[in-house]
Formats: sequence, structure tokens, C-alpha cells
Amino acid sequence: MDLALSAADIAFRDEVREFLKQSLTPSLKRSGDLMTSVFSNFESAMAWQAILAEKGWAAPDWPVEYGGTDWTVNQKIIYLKESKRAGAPSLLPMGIQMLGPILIRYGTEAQKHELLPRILSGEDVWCQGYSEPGAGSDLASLKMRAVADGDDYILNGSKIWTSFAHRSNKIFCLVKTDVDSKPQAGISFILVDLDSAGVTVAPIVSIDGEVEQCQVFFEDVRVSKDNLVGKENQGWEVAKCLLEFERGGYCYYAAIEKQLAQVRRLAAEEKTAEGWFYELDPVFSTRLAELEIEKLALEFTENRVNCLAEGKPGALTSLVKVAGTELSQKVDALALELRGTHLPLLQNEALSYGFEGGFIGSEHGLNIMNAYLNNRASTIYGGSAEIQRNIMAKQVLGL
Amino acid sequence: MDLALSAADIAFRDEVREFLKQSLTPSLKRSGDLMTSVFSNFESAMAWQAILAEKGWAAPDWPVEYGGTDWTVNQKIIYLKESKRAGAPSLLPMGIQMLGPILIRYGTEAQKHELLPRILSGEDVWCQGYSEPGAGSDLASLKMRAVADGDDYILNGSKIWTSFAHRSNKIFCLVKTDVDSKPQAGISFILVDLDSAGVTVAPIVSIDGEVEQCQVFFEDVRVSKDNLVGKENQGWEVAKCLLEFERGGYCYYAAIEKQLAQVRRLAAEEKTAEGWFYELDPVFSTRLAELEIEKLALEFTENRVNCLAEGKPGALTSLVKVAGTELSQKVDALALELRGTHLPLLQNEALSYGFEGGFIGSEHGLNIMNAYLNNRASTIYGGSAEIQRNIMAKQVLGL
Amino acid sequence: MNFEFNEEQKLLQHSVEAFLRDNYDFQRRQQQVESDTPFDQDLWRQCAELGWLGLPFSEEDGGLGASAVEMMIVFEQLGRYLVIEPFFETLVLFGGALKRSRHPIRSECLQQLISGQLHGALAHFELHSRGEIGSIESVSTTTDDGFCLKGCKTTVYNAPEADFVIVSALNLVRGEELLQLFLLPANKPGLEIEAYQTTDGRHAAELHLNNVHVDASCLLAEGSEALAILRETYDDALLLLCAEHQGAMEQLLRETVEYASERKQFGQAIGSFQVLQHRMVDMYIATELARSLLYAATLKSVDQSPDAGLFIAAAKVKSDTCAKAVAESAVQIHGGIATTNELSIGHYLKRIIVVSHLFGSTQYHQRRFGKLSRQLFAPGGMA
Amino acid sequence: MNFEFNEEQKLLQHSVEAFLRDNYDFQRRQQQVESDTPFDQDLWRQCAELGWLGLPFSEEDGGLGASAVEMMIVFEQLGRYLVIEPFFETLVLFGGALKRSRHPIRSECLQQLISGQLHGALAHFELHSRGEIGSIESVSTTTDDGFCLKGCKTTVYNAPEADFVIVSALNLVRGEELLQLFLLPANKPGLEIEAYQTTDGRHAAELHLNNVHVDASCLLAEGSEALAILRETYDDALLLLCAEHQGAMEQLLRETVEYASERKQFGQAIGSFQVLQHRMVDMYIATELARSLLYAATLKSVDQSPDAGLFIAAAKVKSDTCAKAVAESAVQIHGGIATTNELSIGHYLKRIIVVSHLFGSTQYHQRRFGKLSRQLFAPGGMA
Repeated sequence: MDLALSAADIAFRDEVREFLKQSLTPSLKRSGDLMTSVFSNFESAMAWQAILAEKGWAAPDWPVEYGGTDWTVNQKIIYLKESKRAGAPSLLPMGIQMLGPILIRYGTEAQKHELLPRILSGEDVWCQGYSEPGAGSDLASLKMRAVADGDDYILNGSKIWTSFAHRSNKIFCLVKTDVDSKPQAGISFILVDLDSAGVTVAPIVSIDGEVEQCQVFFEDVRVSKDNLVGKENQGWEVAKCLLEFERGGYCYYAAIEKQLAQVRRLAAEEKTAEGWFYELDPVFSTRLAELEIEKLALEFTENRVNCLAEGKPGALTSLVKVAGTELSQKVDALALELRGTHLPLLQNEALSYGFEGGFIGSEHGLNIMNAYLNNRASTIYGGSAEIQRNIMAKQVLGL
Repeated sequence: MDLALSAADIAFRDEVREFLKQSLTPSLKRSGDLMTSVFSNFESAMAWQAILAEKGWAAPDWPVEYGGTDWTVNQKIIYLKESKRAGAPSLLPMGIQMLGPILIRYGTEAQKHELLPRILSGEDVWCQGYSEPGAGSDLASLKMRAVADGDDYILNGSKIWTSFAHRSNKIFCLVKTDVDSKPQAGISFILVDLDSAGVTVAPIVSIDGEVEQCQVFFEDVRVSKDNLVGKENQGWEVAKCLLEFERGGYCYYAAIEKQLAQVRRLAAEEKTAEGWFYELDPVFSTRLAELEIEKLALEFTENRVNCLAEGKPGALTSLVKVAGTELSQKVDALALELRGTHLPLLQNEALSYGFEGGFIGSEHGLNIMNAYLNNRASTIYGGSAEIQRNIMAKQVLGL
Repeated sequence: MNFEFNEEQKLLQHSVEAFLRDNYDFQRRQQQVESDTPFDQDLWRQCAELGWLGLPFSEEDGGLGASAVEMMIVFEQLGRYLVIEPFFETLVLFGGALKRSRHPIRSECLQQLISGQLHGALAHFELHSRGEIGSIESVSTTTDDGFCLKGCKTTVYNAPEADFVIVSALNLVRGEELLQLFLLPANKPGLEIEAYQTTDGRHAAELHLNNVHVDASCLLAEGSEALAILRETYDDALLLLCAEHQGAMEQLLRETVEYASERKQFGQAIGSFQVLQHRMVDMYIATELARSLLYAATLKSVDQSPDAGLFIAAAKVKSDTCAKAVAESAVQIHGGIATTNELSIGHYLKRIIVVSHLFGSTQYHQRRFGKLSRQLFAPGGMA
Repeated sequence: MNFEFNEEQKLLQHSVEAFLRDNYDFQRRQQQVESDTPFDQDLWRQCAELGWLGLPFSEEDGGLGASAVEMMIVFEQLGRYLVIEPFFETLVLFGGALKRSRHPIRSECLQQLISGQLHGALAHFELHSRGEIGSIESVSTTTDDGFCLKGCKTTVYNAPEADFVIVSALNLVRGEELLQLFLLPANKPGLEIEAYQTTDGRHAAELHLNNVHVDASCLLAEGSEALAILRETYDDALLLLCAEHQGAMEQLLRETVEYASERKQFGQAIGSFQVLQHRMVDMYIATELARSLLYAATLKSVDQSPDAGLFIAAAKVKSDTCAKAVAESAVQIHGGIATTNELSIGHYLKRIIVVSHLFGSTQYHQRRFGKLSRQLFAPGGMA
């Protein structure tokens, strides 16, 4: 048992820090600092990805042969943590984090050869077609159908909560290829061009006025069977694997550390009704200390999980997801207090990449109301907090 | 809509205050102030009951002809509130609050004539035989049997959580008189002398070292059919009615007001690690303010419920029970902080009626650890918090 | 004690509810929010015709002299239907401050307001006030013929539509800061209105006082009178925000229970899952507890009871806390759809969050309660 | 980073667990608690023979030089089995303070302790200390041949059984308060031990210093050295209380899940009710989160990292909060039976509540964390 970083890890950390210092432009850092969700805005994410791809760091989890790295688990944690701490934007995870590992594990040589480089380069922007209207967390009940027609399938149905579909050119979908089988059987995993005939992307406006999510409609969309990943009717296995990548591939505590840093920054600027700075207010300090302590508990839980699992996400990811998202929502609430009377102002354009215009109120708090509103969804998507607790009751406690 | 007390109510309030001033001896008040549960200790409760019985106030809810009062709902609230505020001990509710109204509603003339006066005078001390081992909140599954044998029943079985059975001479029980019927049918309500042959009372020691609860065993106990209340096999109706009296007949906010008064008293005496009094500590004050506000919300909810129901408890009593017991547990937690390092000392004898010996630590906090421990049961007995929420989901929300 | 509405009050409740049900469903509300105009002038005129704009004003001012109970009834419905028309800003804040003044223009101005022809805004709080009425920084300097105002008022709802604005500032008189209230036409030179639409679908502005020169006749009140006007106005306002929360909570609970009963997942209605049932029960408990304090505080206010301020602070804390919990639960139970613009749920959430921070946060009112409580409770308890 | 025990550590964990499983079931524990003797002397001797009493002491003092990790492993099992024998008091508090001193008697005293022949108590905190090490009122006055001690130490666990007591007092030297630590035989005249059994089944005392005259040779340490001894000893102690909590939480969770799977109500196992399932999941989450901070703080302590104090405060807050929540949930899920003396559940609850308040409340350690955090976190964050 030890907390020590090896000499190699320290050297690696310093290399990461130096790289971030050199490469993170003020605009990128501003976008990273003022994120309103788990996603950065599209432009900053793609700009940062281009820089990382050039460095060879865009997809740390991939094998080196596909453009990934040979980093150890510790190094990946260091990289994530240092990136968050420096205020780097987040990359869109759908291609690099989700589809990439799936292709590497289940894809044909042709698929890997053609698609992986295009993900890294940003030529392809992928979105995820999992949820359907009326079946949020209940993946087994999906209805979108793919009917074989010679070497093709004909797709009909609809996907919802497809993040950034309006900025993507491709989508990976779970579809029903055998409607007569049991709910979880008869599902296949398929890749679709969004510019195929019969595909319509309808953006969904969020309550903060931004568009991150879409609904995608498929009407007699023809897709070659070559676009299957894994075998026909074995999509459930692929899907489950991907869900684990989705749940495991996030560093909650580092994001919360950033939230807390923002809270501390604002607490040094903003005054209470009594006229002193929030950071000097005993009640505020106590609430902040509470959350900082919870952050530490989460941090070392994530570290423990990562070390235990040697990089392979397991059932403990449910714990981390619940604890991480619920803590993050508590930090949101504290930030609302600091933003105070300026909460009604959503100045979305002031949050865009490269923005240099004017705005009202403190710049450090510009994203707070957006982030609060957006983050309500964090306990809903990717398996709601209730579903995660059901999973733990069954898998961990055997109830 | 108004909050006003009528002139008559004000006069009544003043009469109550004057009476309490005259009649509450220092020993009684000390017992009232240092209660460790919803019950006062037995001796102080009986001593106070004797004083109230003489005044004609021992059973405000009974009709005047049986020794009750003709008070209005408002007056009953005023009486409860003033009694709590003055630090009066609580009377044991099993006879006056529970059985009395049942006898008045369902009893024969002979039962009323014989039993009601003995309740008031304290000659009879009743306990309640409802729960059975293995079936706490689930009354419908009870197993104790009463088999007819001529004019008698033969009782076999066991009751648990019978408060003060070890200090009582009588018990009212729910028994199964028809084992073949559905769970809720075939139940009868019967009165039993605890000195009958075949009855054994086994005290249950609580985690605070006190005995309030017992288990009562019945082995071939012979009881006359005259002791039925209501008809054979119709005990479920009587039981439900009594449960409502049990749930409705309590003034949660007044008890919590007393807890809060104790907390304020201690906060004026005890110092924080920083050396100032707790009452001057901003974090403590905020927590106290939070609870005081919740107390006010509960107080006016109870007032609303009482006014709406015109004294007849309804489904809203579930809300009050949940909110009242959960708030009371929050006040406990705050009190623990004040008691601090003296929490390990349970000085039970120093809490007894008429105690004049020595003890360690502040007298005002003597009961805090006991009260905390004892009060854990408040969200369990009389329909647990979970059961109450199930009831509300069904009855109020229609789920 | 009695917590039932009387017949007139029931009638009022019924008519406001019926009117909004017929004229203000969520789709139409959203069309209005997304339109070019800040609110529906026709609807406003209808309300004037129905007499509702006169409710909080005395009969000599041309109003109906309704009490805080009637206002509570109206605002509960406004909250329930997420009404964006500026009842709160024009009637309660602007009208509330004006009606308490002794300025000669009062009666005329209020009559115009009651007839629906005049809109107003109260521009008092500033960035650092955080709910504390005494805490402003705008300055008034005495000039030959009046005053010159400098400063910035923040998040002034309805300012973009206001004909008149009441503005506060501090005048340094013999080393003492004297609080002054001014009544200004909104087009006064130097009064810069930086307008924006708010996240809760209304319109507000940062109001910059760039050396605004005003006549002495614009002075509405000063010193302790000005302070009393503001304190009473904001006490009324806090109560009515609680009433708005109350209506929102009721509606959120209703819609959530309905949705949970219909929406199926894993083959059964999600309302059959015990965890969601209990969460909805907690929404119900919160709603009822908040209602009780709202009633108590409103009645204390009607009675002008010495502990009315204490109860208003308590009601605000409880109402904010409960409304936030209820709205967040409603979102969680509805799932992703509630985080979109399409459903009303998220719009309730936004209104609730915004309102809960406008005139001081929960922490602020909790502390205020603590202070008042120590004064009132400590010696022997309340009567 | 690595969070696995090494082979020796696993072996230690296994042997302590096996020993307690065989020798310390709940019934036997309760017999001991209700007996006339404060704890089981035979068991203590067995532990001495197993070498466990020597764990935290250096080899030159006759010990095994175990690290904080090994101690954590042992205390987790002590907590899990609700062990009342005074490992904490004699080894960690008394032994911990003694081993850090340079007093000539140290080695001899520790050797007796390690062999199981000597018991001790650390009498430092007082009624008003509330966890603050610097905050005591007992006074030491310098006499011709030594010192005279006056004051009262509160809730001194193991004092009734102690052969030696370490006592702290403040000596006024040239207007400055000098902290002094004394090592006294427990039968010293003037040392009045007001003994009682504690709610968590142990024995403690109020320790009255009624003009206790002591030789100069009794002085163990003073000034910054004394303060450092106490600070380091209590840092160790806090961590081991967290470890005890940890064992208790594990066991509470295990017993609750087991009970819920067996106990039927309304015709089904109560563990099938979703609300109770989620409550047990929250017990699990709390247990795991607390464990992570316990590990982190223990390793920081082993490393003598500059932020070790910060992590210890954090671990204590989290551990207390989680343990209390876990125990209260365990009681609620078990129902009435858990509030009786018969079941272990209530005894865990009592131990947890008591321990959580002995050396400062959660509020105190939260505030301490806040202060340390501002010092450490503020400029640029931790490395």
C-alpha cells in the first residue's frame, strides 16, 4: 500500500504539465474553465483534439498501433487529472472513448483500418444511438428495427439523447435485428452515415437554451451489412461493454476539483450580505469543507477503483457514478449561492470558443446557472442514479 | 382564515397556565424536562395523572359524562402546548388515549361503567398487545390465537413491544379468533388481566439500559368472552380506529419545541472548541435556525390538520408522524454535539422521579444520550416511516 | 385558528384559476416567451378589466383593498401557470413602494397602473446587496434644483417595459448616509437600461445611473420613511414569491404523479417503483409543510403581528428549500425529457432557482431568522 | 499508487480476524460487559503472547515497529468485533504519548505494557476542550521539589484500570502558559478517580486532580515537545478510531443485508423492498467512501506528508458521518429489535456516537479541515 508516484510517473507528470503549459491557449483554457456540462463546446473540443492528435495523446486508451499510448493506469490518471486541473477542454467521448475501444475489440480489420484514423483526425465525428423515446434507461426494450434486404439492412425508428448529432457525420446504433427473440437478444450494433437518405437530425433545446442533444429519425435508411460491429444479434454484448467504457472512462473527482476551484475563486471575489467575502464566512466555509472532504473521499475511491481494476471498469463504477454525480450536484448548489442575483442571466454566446465581447457580471461565474441546469441530467443519463442503485443492490449486496 | 385566539380561548389558556404554575412541582417539572422518550418515567406520569384527575383534566378527549372535558379542538391544542411548554410529564397513553376512546365507541355499558373510572384513577394501568415477534408493522399477519371454550377463550401466543407491561395490571390484545379467514379478518379485540394464570411478562432492556418495553407470553390463558370489545372477528375495525387515535393523539411540535428549548439552554451554557458559547457560533446558529424553521412548519401543519379534521385524525396524520419523528431525530443530533464528551455517561438513576443525588456533568443535558437512543425507535413504532410513506403514496397520491 | 378560505376568497381562487386554465396553457406561455414582445398586453388589459390589478391597493387609490391572503391566492395561481406578466414587478414591487409613499403623484399614478396603462419597476438591490435592504452603493448628490444619481442596479425585472422606475440611493448628509427613493420616468436622460431576457422567460435589465439629474419633486421618500417603505414592500414581496413557489410545487407534484402513473419502463409504470413513490411522497410532504408556513406568515402579516418578520423569513427559507427539492425531484423522476425546453418541468425549476436567489439566498434568510429569533424567542418564548 | 495489503499485512488481518471470530462472539462480549470485571484479562494476556501489544512500538522499546497501516488493520477488526479491551487506551493513547517522550522510565514502562502487565490512560482533554488540544484548564504550579496539579479531566477511558496515567496541565511561567505532561502512578494521593461504566460497555472516569504533588521526575515533557507528543498521539488515535468505525460499518452492512434477506414482512423478505435496497446501497457507498479516505489518510501519515493532518481531519469527518448514517440505517432496517440490548446493532450505534464526539465533534474537525485546507490548498493546489 502506498501513495507514492514512481520517478517515471513524476517525470511523466512534469512532461504533461509542460505540454499543457505550452499548448493550452488562453481561449482553450477559458472554454475549459467555463464548461457548462461534461462536454466542452464543440469548437474548443475539436481544436484541442487536433492539438492532442498531433502530440499523439488524443486517445490514451487505444493501443499504440492505432495511435494510442502505452501509458500505465497511473499515467492515465495523472494525465486526466493534470488536464482538468490546467483547465483543458474535454474531448467528445463518443468516438475516442466509446466507439474506438469497441472497434478495437469487436471490429473487422477493415473497420479498424478505415475508421480509427478518421476518429483521431476529427474527420469523423461520431454520436451514440442508444436510447429511444419512451425507453431511457431501459435499453432492452428498444424498438428501432433493421430488416435484412440482401446485403443491406433497412433501418426504421428513432434515437433520442444523441449528444452532438447535429455536429456529427456518423452514428453508431443499437437496432433490433430479430424482433421475435427475448428483449436482450436480437439486438445488433451498427454504424450509419448521418448523410444517408432517410436520416433526419432534430436538435433538442435544453432548458439552458443550448443544444447538445438531438433526436435522430430513421425512415427506410439503407445500410450495408458490412457496417455491423460484432455479429448479427450479438449487439447486446457489445452494448454492455460500451456502457462500461462509458461509465468507467470518466474522472469525476477531477471535474469536481475544478468546480470547487471555481467556487473558491468566486468566494474570494463575492461578498455576503454582511459585507465580508464568502471565503471568510463560517457557514459558507463549513459547507465548502464538507464538499472538499467528500471530493477527497471520491478521489481516493476512484484511485482505488482504477488500481483494483487495472484499467478495466467493473461493478464499482456504479458507486463512482452515483457518488460523483450527486456530489457534483451539491457543488452546483453552492455555486448558485455565490452567483446570487445574476442567476437569471444566461449569456450563452459569451461562453462560446474564442468569444471576446462584453457580458454582464463576473466572468468567473458566467457558466454557473448553465452548469447547474445541465448537470441535473447527470443523475439521469448513462443509467440513472436509481438504476445504478438497483445494480448495486443486486450485484454487490446480492439482494 | 385567521390565527386569532378567541377571548374564551385566551381565558382558557390563562387558566391552564395558572393551573400548571400551581400544580407542577419542581420534581414533576424536572421529570418532564428530562424525559428520555415519548413516555415520562412511570412514577412521575402517575403522580401527574392523579393531580390532573382531581382537576378533571386527565382525559380531555373523553366525553364529560365519563370524566372528560367539553374542550374545543383549539382548547385541546392550547392545553397540550402549554403543558409541554411548562415541562409537564406526559401521561401514559395506553389507557387514556387509546383504550378509553375505544371503550367509549365500541364497549358495552358494563365495560364502560367498570373500566373507565379505573383508568382515570390510575387503579388500572393498561398496556397494548398489538405487535408480535416477527411482525412489527405488519399487523395483519398476527398469530396469537384465542380458541373458544364455552363462555371463555383460551389464549396462546406472544405480544412484543408492549410498553410498560411490567408496570401494568391489564392488557388489551388483538388475537386471531378465526384462523381460516383472510389475514385481516378473524381478528378480535380482547381485554386480559395480566395476573391471569399463564401470563408471563418479560421486560426488554433497551440500548439505553432502561426498560420501557416488554414481551408478554400467553400460555393457555383463560379469558371470559365478556372481555371482547366489539364483536368477535371484528377486531380489525377496532384496531384500525385505535391506530388512528395512536397516530393522531400526539402533539409532535410541542415536544420538539421542548427539545429545541433544551438545545438553546445548553447552547447558552456550553462552549465550542474556539471558546465561545455555542449560541454565538454561526454554524451552530444556522443549524438551529434550520430546525426552528422546520418546527414552525410542522407546528402550523399540525394546527391545520387539527382544524381540518375537527379533532378526527385522518390520512394526514401519516404526514405529521413522518415529519415530526424525522425532525425530532434531527434535533437529537444537534443536542449530541452540545453534550459532547459526556455522551458515554448514562446516569439513569439521576433521571428518576424525585432524584436528589449527585451526578456528573450538566444537569440540563443528563437525558440527551438516552433520548437520542430511545428516539431512534420513533421512526419504527406505530407504523414505520417507510410504512407511512407507503400509505401516503397509496392514499394521497393514488400510486 | 382557522385555515379555510372564506367564500369570497374561494371565488377569487376559482376565477383566477379558471381564467388561467382557459388562457394560459403551457404552449401559449412558451409562444409568448419566444415572441418579440416581453408579455401579453391583451392579457394584461383583461386582468385590468377583471379588476385584479387593483387588488392590493386601497379604495381611495382606486383599488379593492385586498389583504395579503387574497394576494397569496392570486400568486399561487400565477406560480402554478408560470405566468410571466409583471404582476409581481408592477403591482407588488413598484405599486407596493408607491402606495406606501405620500407623494402627490401617487394616486394618479396608481390609477393608471390599476387600469393597465402604466408599468413600473423597483430598482433597489445591487450586485452586493444579497437581500440586505440597507446594503446599496448608489449615490445621490444634492444639487441646486434636485439631485444627481450615480450607481448601478442589478437584475431589475420589468425595467425594459417600465414607464416609471423607483430608484434608491444614499445621500451623504452631515456625514450620515440618508436613504432616498426617487420616482423617475424610465426615459430620463442618464438612465441607461441594459436589457436582457431572463432564464425564467421574463425581461430585466442592469440599470445604470449615469449622473441622472432629477428634480426635487422626484423624491418619493427618505430616511426612515424610505426604509420602512422598502422593508414593508419586500416583506410583501417575499410572501408572494413563496405563494408563487407554492403554486409551482403543487403543479410539479401533480404533473409528476401523473407522468409516473403513465410512463412505463422495464414493463411497468415507473410510479410503481417504491423508491419513486417515496420520493413523490417527500415532494408531497415538502409541499404541505411549506404551505403551512406560508399560511402562518401571511396571517401574521395580515395581523401585523410583532413576529411577522420572523415568520416571513422562515416561510422564505422553507419555501425556497422545499420548492428546490420538489423541482429537482420532478426533473429526476421525469428523466431526460424534463431537461429540455419542451416540458414545463424545467421552466418551473428555472423560475424557482432564480426566485430563490433574487432577494437574498436561503443562507441569508436563515441568518435573518436566527437574528430575529434570538430577539423574539429568547426571553420566555412567544405568546 | 497501490491500495492492496502486502502478504504480511494480509496475514496479520487474517490472524486477528480469526482470533476474534473464535474468541469474541457477541454473546461472550456481552457477558464480559455485564460482568464485574472491566475486561477480559486472559484475552489481554493472549494478545500479549501473540505479540499484538508490541505492534506500535519500536524495536528498541521491545516492540515490532508496525506502521499505521498495520495498526489500521488491527483496529478495523477490533471495531468489527466491538472489542472492549483497552487496546486504544493503553497502546495508542498512553503508549503513544509515552513512546514519543524521552523520559528514562519509557523503555521499562513500555516493556511492561507490551508484556500485558501494565495498563495506562491518557488524561488530557477536559470538559471544554472539545477536541482542541491546546484548550485545557488544569494547572500545574511549580513547588520546591516538583509540581502541584489541580483540575479535572473528563471521560478518561480506562482510568479505573490504569496503573499509570499521563496527565497534562498548564504551568504559568513568566506570564506564558507552558504545557506540561506528567507520568503518575494511578494511586498517587490526591488523584481522585470517579469511575463509571460507559454506554459503549467500557470503563472510564472523571479524573480529579486535587492538589496532586508530584516529583520533578514525573515530568514527561513540556512546551512544544509536549504539544508535539499530544498532537502526534491524537493524530494516530483519530486514524485508529476511523479504522474502528470502518470495521463497524462493514459489519453493520453485512448483518443488515443478511437480516433483510431473511426477515419477512407482508409476505416477502424486507430486502426485496426497493426503498430498503437503496438504503442498504447507500450504506455500502458510505462504507466504501469512508474506506478510501481512511486509506489515504493512513498512507499520508505513514509518509509523514505535509498534508497528513488535513487528511486525518477529512477522514475523521467522513468516517464519523458515514458511520453514524450506516448505524442509523442499520437500526431503522432492523426495526424495533435493534433498539434492544439483545442485538449487536444498537451497541455499534452507541460506540459510534460516543467515539464521534470524544475528541471533538464533526463540526470541530470540519472547521479544522477548513483551516488546514486554506493553508494548503489555496496557493495553486496540492502537488
